[in-house]
Amino acid sequence: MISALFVVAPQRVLPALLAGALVGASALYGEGYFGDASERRAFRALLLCFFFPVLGALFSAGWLEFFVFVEVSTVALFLMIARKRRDVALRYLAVQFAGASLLLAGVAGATMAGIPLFVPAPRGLLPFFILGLGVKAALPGLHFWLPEVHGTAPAPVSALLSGFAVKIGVFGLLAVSAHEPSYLLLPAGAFMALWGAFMSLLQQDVKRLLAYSTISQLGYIVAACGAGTSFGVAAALYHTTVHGLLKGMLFFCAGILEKVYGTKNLNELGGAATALPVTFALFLFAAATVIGLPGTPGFASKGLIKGALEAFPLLSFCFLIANVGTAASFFKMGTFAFGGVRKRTRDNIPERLRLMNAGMLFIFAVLAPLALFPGMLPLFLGVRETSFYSAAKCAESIFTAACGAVVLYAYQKRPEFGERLLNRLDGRTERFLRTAGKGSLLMRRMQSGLLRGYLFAAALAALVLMVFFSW
Amino acid sequence: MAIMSFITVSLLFSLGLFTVLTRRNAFKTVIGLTLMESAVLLLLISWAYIPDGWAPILPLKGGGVDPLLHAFTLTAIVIGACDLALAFAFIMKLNKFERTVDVDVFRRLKG
Amino acid sequence: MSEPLLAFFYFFILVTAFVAVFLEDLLSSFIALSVTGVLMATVFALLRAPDVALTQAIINSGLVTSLLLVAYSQTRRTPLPSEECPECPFWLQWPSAALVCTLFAVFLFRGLYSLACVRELGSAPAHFLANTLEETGALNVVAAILLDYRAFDTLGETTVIFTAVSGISLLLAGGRYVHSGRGLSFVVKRGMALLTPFILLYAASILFLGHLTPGGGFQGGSVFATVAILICVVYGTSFEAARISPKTKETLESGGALLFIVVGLSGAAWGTGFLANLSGPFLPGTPGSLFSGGNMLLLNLAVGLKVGAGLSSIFYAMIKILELEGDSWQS
Amino acid sequence: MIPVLRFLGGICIFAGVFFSFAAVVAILRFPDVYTRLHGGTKALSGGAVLILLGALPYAGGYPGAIKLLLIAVFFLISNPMASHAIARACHRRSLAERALERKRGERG
Repeated sequence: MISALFVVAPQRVLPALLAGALVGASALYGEGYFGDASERRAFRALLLCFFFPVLGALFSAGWLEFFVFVEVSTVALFLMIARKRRDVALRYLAVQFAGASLLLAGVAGATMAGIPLFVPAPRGLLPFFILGLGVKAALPGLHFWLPEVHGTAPAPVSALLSGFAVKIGVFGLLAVSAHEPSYLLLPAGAFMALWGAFMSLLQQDVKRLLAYSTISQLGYIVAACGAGTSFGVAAALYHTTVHGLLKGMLFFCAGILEKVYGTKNLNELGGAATALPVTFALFLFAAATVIGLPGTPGFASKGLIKGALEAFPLLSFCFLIANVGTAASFFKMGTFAFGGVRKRTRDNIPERLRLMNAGMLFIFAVLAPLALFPGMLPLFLGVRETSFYSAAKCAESIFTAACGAVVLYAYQKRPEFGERLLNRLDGRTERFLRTAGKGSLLMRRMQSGLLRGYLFAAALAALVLMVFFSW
Repeated sequence: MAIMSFITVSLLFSLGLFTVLTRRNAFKTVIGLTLMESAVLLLLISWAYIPDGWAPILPLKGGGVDPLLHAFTLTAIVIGACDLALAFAFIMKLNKFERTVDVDVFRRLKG
Repeated sequence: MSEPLLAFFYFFILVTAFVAVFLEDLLSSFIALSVTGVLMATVFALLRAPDVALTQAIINSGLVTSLLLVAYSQTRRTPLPSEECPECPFWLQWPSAALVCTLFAVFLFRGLYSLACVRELGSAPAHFLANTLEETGALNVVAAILLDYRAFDTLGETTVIFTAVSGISLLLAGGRYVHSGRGLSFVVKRGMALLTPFILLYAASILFLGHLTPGGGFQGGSVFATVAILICVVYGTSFEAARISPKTKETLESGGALLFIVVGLSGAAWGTGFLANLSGPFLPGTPGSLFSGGNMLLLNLAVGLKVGAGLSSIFYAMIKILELEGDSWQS
Repeated sequence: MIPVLRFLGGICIFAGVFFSFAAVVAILRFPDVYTRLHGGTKALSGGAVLILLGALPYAGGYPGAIKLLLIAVFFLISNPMASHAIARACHRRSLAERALERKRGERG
């Protein structure tokens, strides 16, 4: 019997469209971002190496195909990061493959039981799936790699990572989750939203700020997955799409700032609004979308998620607070980077700035119809929702934004407090990473590069297997 | 008969493995690989043999031996020869850069 | 087939293999390896596998040895690494490796021994033996399996050959070719001129009678490649390059691949599927005659072109650099 | 007739085996390249051809016998040719002289 390798369904097409839009925008942006022609060529090639496995993963019918395609796309991302920072890329690959080995255990079980995607996995396999996919989706505790990698990768690669690579973990979580509320994912989502918003408010590095904001927004999506209703799935996919696109846009924006001013530090930036008017306008739109101001697609998707989580009032409250933090952090980014006086007069605006702005405009063009017709995508996913713009929702959204402004003002009064907190937290993460890196050091020593040594290991392994199976 | 073949096969394979493990000369490595490949071919053919069977050329005068394994072995020989040729090309190319055929020197793959 | 004879050959296979491994002199080990290959071919013939024996004799002990010699003469071996490696980790010293390999042999034998049973034909081989004549019209069952029942695999195999040839050409590209070989002496040239037509005839008979007798595209093509190599060595590369230029070889190889695919597609066009033989547009013919077995003759030709041109291109690519060094080994 | 032929064939094969054995001894015992080549080629040509001739009565019919004869003829052409090429190459590079000098150096 021949079973289909690939399946087409609305919940698969939507992420695929997201991937297509994001990859197209990255290609456009990368043309402007990379100064060197050979860099550009390599980026183009690797972009395709990323795109096609991703499509394969999104449309694959079985878990094994999904797994293989996802890991191939991970390798493509690794190569993209490695062209800039090799050590960070290796750490990314190590973390991802550690997760992948866990995922493989779950995938093996699911494949043997004949369970395809979007059929709830048995309870015994769920821990493997949650841990394995959690590394990709940056669930709390497994998110430690994300800020560093997203912060150091080249901007278009960060956009791909933050816009899509983490979403594929979420896609896997959607595909494995049961049709009932999961009391693991719901609190995890709330925690991620709060933690991410809090940390992003503390950051001084633009890209790390965006990375933590990604964790925060992923919290919304994970919680919507955990709701376990088809409404929740639709809300999660909707927010995935919107957030993926606009996070791509924000990373593009950060990349432009980095290119123009030569720094990512918010304290050293300033006054970019007059220097880069187009970028500033697009940033305003993206920030408004992230915060969820009325009239943006982010408002609709967050409203949908709140609708999906109506049964859990505590969670809704958590998200309200998280939204305040998000608003504060993006106000911070706006005022520090774009507002104020021009701190550095190093206005070497690259010639290819227009191409970079075109990448952002491309995403804007994709997002704009979503803002005008917020009910379109949910309808595509089979959910009819008409009351996007109720007065209460609008008021709530504007209220949280205002609260964010107040929080930022309060934070500004005591900047050294935030810095101290940040240092302490970052130091802890650093220490954790170093401890975790000890294991990989051992592997590195075993990996001597002596070809015969590898063969010896293989022969020994074969011998052990033979001894094991003959008794 | 089969026992004899199995003894030869296991000895030949281990000899090839020993060669690849202990010799540093790339040509010796190739010799070891060839021996391992030969062992596998011998195993396949001796496994295909059936006592009192005839070669698989029609018309048969009795029972025949297993022609399917013969076809596999044939494929394996041709592809093995191509692999070896590729290995020689690699040795020649690496020799051009490193000026040696010592496999321990070829450690550039170390990450 | 007598068991003592087989035991004798097995013993000598092991002895020559040991010699090939433990001799210090590389050239001698190559010769010993070649002898191992010939003995293997004899064993295959004794084990009633004439096709495999032919292939082994031509490719593994003939062509591979010549390639080995070319690669050996091409590489600089100064300083030759000593086999002992004091700075290597202890597990790569010979005692531990010998221990592991001995254990490996013991357990391999143990595993194989548990397989030993009274052998009977599986259902697929029995089917092939019983129905090859009426289903394909060929007499050589192995050729029928390769070119009819599993023809798609053979297409894949030719692709592997193509990949290997391209890889080798890519690796060894770059040096400009200098025609410098003058070839061997007059006696050898005349003798070669006398022998070449017969070798070509032999190759053609192996190639075109592949569906009737042991042989086929792979073996015939390899003999053609051997002829090219012999001409290269005896008359010098410039003569060979003038007679059959690398471009011609490329064309021949591509033509072989194209022929294979066209034959396959004709079956598809007929409506019975890719590489369909008798169910497609091909006729069985009278069994035992040259024009029998449907498309097998054409496929043998295609494979032979591919293998012959491919292997001789490999040799050519390797010897090209040798000539460039100016150190001609033929004089 | 056939038994007589087979008996003669057997004698031929035994003679051929003897010659081949002599060739092996020659290659092992003779001092330098040329003498080894001499012993090897001559004795091996004789040995192999004698074995092929001896196998004629056992070939089972004319087709097999003609094939064996053809093999013998080609052997007679190619074997001297190959040894000629080897000897010539040795002469060009004066391998034998070099080996002799090395041996003398070891002794002295």
